[in-house]
Parts: sequence; C-alpha cells; structure tokens
Amino acid sequence: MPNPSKISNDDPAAVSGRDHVASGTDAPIVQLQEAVSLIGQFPALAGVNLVVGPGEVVLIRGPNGAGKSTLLRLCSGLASLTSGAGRILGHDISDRAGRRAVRREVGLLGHATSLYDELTVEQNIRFWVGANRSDETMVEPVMHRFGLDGRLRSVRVAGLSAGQRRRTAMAIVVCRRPSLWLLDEPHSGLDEDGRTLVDDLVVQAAQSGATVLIASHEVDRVSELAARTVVIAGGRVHTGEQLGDSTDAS
Amino acid sequence: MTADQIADGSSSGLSVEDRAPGYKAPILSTGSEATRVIGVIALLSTAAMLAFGLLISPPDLFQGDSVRLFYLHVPVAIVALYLAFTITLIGSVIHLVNGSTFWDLLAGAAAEVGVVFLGLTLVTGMLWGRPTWGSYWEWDPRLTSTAVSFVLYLGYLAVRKLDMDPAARSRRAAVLGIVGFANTIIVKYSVSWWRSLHQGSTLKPLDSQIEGLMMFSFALGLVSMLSIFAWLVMHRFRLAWLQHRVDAHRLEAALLERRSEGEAGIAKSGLAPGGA
Amino acid sequence: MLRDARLVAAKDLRIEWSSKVLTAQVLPFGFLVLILFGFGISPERIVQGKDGRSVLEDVSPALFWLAVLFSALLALGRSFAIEADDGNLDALQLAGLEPAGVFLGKTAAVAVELAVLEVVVGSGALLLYGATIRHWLLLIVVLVTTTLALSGAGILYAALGAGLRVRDTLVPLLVLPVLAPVLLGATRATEAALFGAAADGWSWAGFLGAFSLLYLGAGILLFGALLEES
Amino acid sequence: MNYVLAGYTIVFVTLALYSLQMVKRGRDLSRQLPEQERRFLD
Repeated sequence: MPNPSKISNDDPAAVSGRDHVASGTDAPIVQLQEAVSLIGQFPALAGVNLVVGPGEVVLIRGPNGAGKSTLLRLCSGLASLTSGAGRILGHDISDRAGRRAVRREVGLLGHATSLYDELTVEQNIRFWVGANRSDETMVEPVMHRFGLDGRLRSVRVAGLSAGQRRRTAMAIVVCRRPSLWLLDEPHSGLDEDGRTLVDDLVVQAAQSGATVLIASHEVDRVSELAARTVVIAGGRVHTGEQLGDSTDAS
Repeated sequence: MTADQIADGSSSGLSVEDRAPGYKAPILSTGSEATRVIGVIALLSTAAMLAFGLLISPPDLFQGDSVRLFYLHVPVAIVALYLAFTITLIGSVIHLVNGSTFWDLLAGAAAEVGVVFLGLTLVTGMLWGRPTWGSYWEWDPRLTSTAVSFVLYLGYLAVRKLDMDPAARSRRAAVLGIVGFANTIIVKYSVSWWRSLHQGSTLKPLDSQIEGLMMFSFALGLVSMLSIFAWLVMHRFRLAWLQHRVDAHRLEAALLERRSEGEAGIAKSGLAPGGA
Repeated sequence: MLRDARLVAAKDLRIEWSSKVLTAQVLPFGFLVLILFGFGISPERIVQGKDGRSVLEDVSPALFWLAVLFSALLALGRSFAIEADDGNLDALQLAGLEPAGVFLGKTAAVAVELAVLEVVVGSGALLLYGATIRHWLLLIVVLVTTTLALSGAGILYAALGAGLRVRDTLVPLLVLPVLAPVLLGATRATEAALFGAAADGWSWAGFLGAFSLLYLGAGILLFGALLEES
Repeated sequence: MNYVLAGYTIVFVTLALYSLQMVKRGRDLSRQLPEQERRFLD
C-alpha cells in the first residue's frame, strides 16, 4: 500500500485521509449486519449486510430506488439504524453518540450540495471549512484545483451551473480530509474535466489509505477505480458470497 | 345513560370469556380487569354525582342553581391542568433521558385526553360565566391562560401526528411536552400579574362557603372525573400501544415486500452480482 | 460553543445582508400591519381615548408588538428556510457543530434582524399613532429583553418544524402560544415607558429578562434533540 | 339552570362519544394483530 503522507505533504490540495493507515488496524471501516433504515415509514434499507475494509474502494450499483443513497446516508451517521447492527469507523451507529462521532469523520457528497444560494463560492467554502474545522490553508490550493479561484470565486452560488455547484461541494469535502468517502453519483452533471477530477480524487483518496464508497450508474467508469462491486436492490445487498473476504481486497 | 356506554365498551369483550371457562375468546377490546373496575367506579360515581349535584344538593345563596356547575367544572379543570399535563411532562422527560417507548406513548395518551378535558373546562367555564358574570368570556387570568394552554397542547398533538421518522417525532414531541408545561406555568402567572397590576380584586368564583352536601357533591365530581380520566388514559395508551405493534407489523410486511421487489429488480435488470 | 455560535450567526447575517429579505419584504410587511390596524379601528372611535389620548395611541404598544410578532414569524421561517433548501441541515450535522452553538448563533442572527425591525417599525408606530416616549432607558431595556425572548423561544420552537413540509403552517401554531406572555409583558412595559408609571414597567422588564434566560437555557439543553434525523 | 344542564350534557356526551370512538378504534386495531400480541405493557 502506498505511503499516504508522501502525497499529502507535497501538495496540500491533494486528497488525503487523516493518517488512517498509520493507525495500522485492520478492523473494518464499514460493518453492517441486517441493517434496516427508514425514510419516514418506508424501509429504504431492508436488512443490509456489508463489510468494507480499510482502504477499499467499493462501487455500489443497483436500480433506481434500490437504497444506494440511504446506504451512504446510513454510513455517514445521518440516517438512523432502526434495527440490525452497524459499526462505522469503529463507532456504533445504533447509538446517537456513535453517529455523532461518525459524522465528523466522513465526507459525504450527496445529491444535495448544501450550499447557501445567497453567498459567493468563496464565502460558502470558507463557512463550511470553518464549520468543519478543516485546515484553512487548504482553501486556496483546493479552490485552484477545482477551478474555482478565478471569476467564479465571487459569484453567488445561485448563479452557478449544476456542475459548478458540485465542484464547490467537492472542494468542501476535500478540505474535510475524511477517512471514509461516501460519493453519491459523483459524476452526474459534470463535464469531462470534472469527471476526471472525480476520478483523480478517488484514486488519491485510496492511495492515502482512505476508504471510498461510490454509488453510481456509470459502471464502466467506476469499475476502473473500484476493486469491488456491490449490487444492491430492494434495500439489500445481493453479493452475499463476497461478505467477509473484503479486508484483503485492496 | 351515557356512562353505561362507557362501561359497556370496557367489559363486553371480557364477559364472553367469563361465560365459557377454558375457551379463550378473542380479545377484541382495549379493556382489561383494571379498566373494568375503573369503569364501574366511573359509572357509579358519575350517577351519584349527577344525583347529588343536580338534585339533592341545595342551590347556593348567591349563585342559585349555577353553583351546580362548580361540581363539574372544577374537577374537570383539576384533571386537565394538574394531572394530564403533569403526566405528559414526566413522560416526556423520561423519554428524552432513556428513550422509553412506554413513557412516550403514555405522554401522548395523557396529552390527548388532557386536551379533551381542557376543552370541556373552557366550555363549562364559559357556561358558568354567563349566569355569574353576565358574559361568556371575561379576560380573566385563568380563562386566558387556559385558552393559551389549549392551543399549545393542540400543537403538541399536531407534532405527534407528523409524518416523519417515528423516533425523531417522539423526541420533538417530548421537547414540546417539557417546554410547553413550563410555558403553561409562565402564561398562568403572567396573566395573573397583568390583572393584578390593573385591578385589585380578581373575580371570586364562589363567595359563599362550601360545606356539607355541596362539598360532598364536589368530592363525587372529583372521583367521577378522576376515574373517567384514568379509564380514558388507560384505553388511549393501549390504543397507542396497539398502533405501535401494528406499525411494527406493517414494517415487517414492508420489509418483505421491499426485499422481494429487490429480487425482481435484479432479475429484470440483469444486474449480475459483481466480482471482487 | 461560542465559536460555533459566532460562525453560524455571521453566516446567517451575511445571507441576510446579501439577500435583503428583511429590508425588502419583512420591514414593509411590518409597516403594512401597522397601517392595517389603523384601518381596522374605525375612525369615529379614534378620537375618544383615555387621559386625553386617542384610542389608537392608547393601544399603540399592543399594536406595535403585534406587528413585531407577526414580522418575527417571517424572520423565524426565513431562518430555517435557508437551511432547508439544499440539505444544509444535514451538512451542519456532518460538520459536528455543537447544537447549542447552532441554536445561539441562529438566535443571535434573528435577534439582530428583529432589533433593526423594531427600530424602524417603532419609529413608524410613533409617527402613525402619535405616541411619545417618556422613559427612554426603560424602553431600550424592554426592546433588548423582548428581542432576546422572541428570538430565543422562537428559534427553539421553529426548529420543531425544521425540515418538514408542513413547516409554514405548524410553526405559527407552536410559536404564538409560547410568545403570548412575551407579547403581554412587552406591551405592559411599553405602555409604562410611554404613558408613565415606570415602576410597573421595570417589573415587566424583569419578567421578560427571566423569560429570555429560561428559553435560552432550554434551547442550549434541548436543541440537539430537535436537530437529529430531521 | 339551563346553563347547568347544557354544561352537564356537553361534558358527558363528549366524554361518552370520545370513549365510544376509543373503544371502536381499539377493536379495529386489535383485529389487525395476531391474537397473542393483543397484550399491553402492564
């Protein structure tokens, strides 16, 4: 496994996890047993079994409404675990304190970009970097890397295109330096440049030892990045035979 | 008689069981041994209260017959304001501390019955006010604070009916049950001060001394209302509990349906399980 | 906690500064309410009030605070609308901000907005209803304590509707009964500041101060339970 | 006396209707559950 510190030290804008490999444990990052999660009264996840080891890059595929987004939300500590058991990054997510701890360590890039329309790109990034307690010195290089440091810097988010919004949201996630990346359709709405940026992001995150879950319909593209594919449908994982042998996948 | 119907509902489901020993009749009501006893107490005390309150006790020297509303209005108010919402408060606190379903449901049950009693408090208060004060509504501190509490707990019930994650909904309701109680106290005191700043005397509901038969009628009214309240809260709680169980079953069914939908989806889309 | 509060308050105020919803929409609304009250009270009753005052001047404190209260509902709704649009509540939780900090920050931002509103709408009320101020210090203390009480209790209750589609209808039902004592106290204290009897006014100001402290405390303790899984 | 009678009538009729509705809802809900689960947290 490549040394994560090499990349992150040379280029502050590069993606990295927080010394995850250095801790040296092989304990799974994601560990779900018969996990059920509700959206309102609807069981979006109907008993998910999934184990993902440190440093793995996993593609999650499945038809629309299969529960991919909810799975990522569950892994982020946002959705609550109605029944079953789950540990993310070593925290028990059936417990509110555990979920709270998980939230600080993950980077979730969902459908929503969670940007304030009335603020400029830079104001948004600076607010979230402050709120996330991310490293302020990363802001400039990361904005440069995502092409947000020119004219776009002082444009209000309301005036951005969908792709530009996603770039901004990605920049914020990169600044968080998460140990677990949860990317929900990360390529959607992006131009070829942006899509390459996403791919690089995933590669670098993996090299630095972070774990990445990607929910995507772009199977061909993501299969190149992911070491393993998990198929999910009807709120369950449909690759039962692979469970358990995941820790040595990377 | 209205009270007959009350007791009827609680006992009929079980009386079948008594008739045929050994045969387990399907239990279809939310009644039980305890509610049957309470139902009988409610029935008897209500009948006695009607007899004493409406017929046997004498009219008041000053208020005449309208004093008879006292035996009804004050017990209803005591049950609503002091008993029901205190249970809601306690249930809410315990639910927030340890997530107990029992206390959550009990808090909700007490609040709903409490709102009914509070509504009746307002109605009987207004009907009593017309002959004694000459108007249905006075901007009296008690009336005003009661009206505000009524709206507040209607809001509480509205929160309990929200279509959202049940756990989060229970927590939000619990917060409202706690802060709402505090607010009820604040409203009560603030409107008292407001009047006391303006006019020296508040309206005394009962000028003459209460004694003898009147006191007895009042006590009967209290017993009647307390037992009806207990009966209603127990049934309402059981309703909530049944609903909780039904929801759990619905979830099971929804889970199965969701899983089979998954199998079908996989087959149709031809998504083969991916390899590592 | 205070760091998080400062961050959230600065963000909310910056959004307000750049969107101008307060100045362009809420302030005119407050004025409109003042004018509608004047319309609603029939002209022949306006001349004969208490102690040589017109009826309108007599009830001007109550009308002013009602106008503020209704405008405050808009400001509270806005405070959570900016978070609801694009999953920002989720992101606030992912950021690990302390719930108490978020509560205090949002409260502070709404308090600043309400303070501006009170000054502008209050000047309008003085002009339109023809009232004069006798006790300046009392009035200022009343404005400050009432603003804190309105925003603290308001944010706590507005959060009950956060992230719900029924937010706009639910929140007024929850908030108005809670703010009823504030309306009462603020009106009495303002009457005292305008028409004399300052001693009464000070005791009501004390009540408003205690109310705001109580709700700020409740918000700090309970806000976390409201935000989770919203 | 009319007010008194009106008060008593409203209170007891309301409570009776509320109780009846409660019992009815209880039966409807009970039917949706398997028999052994029609118990409560006693």
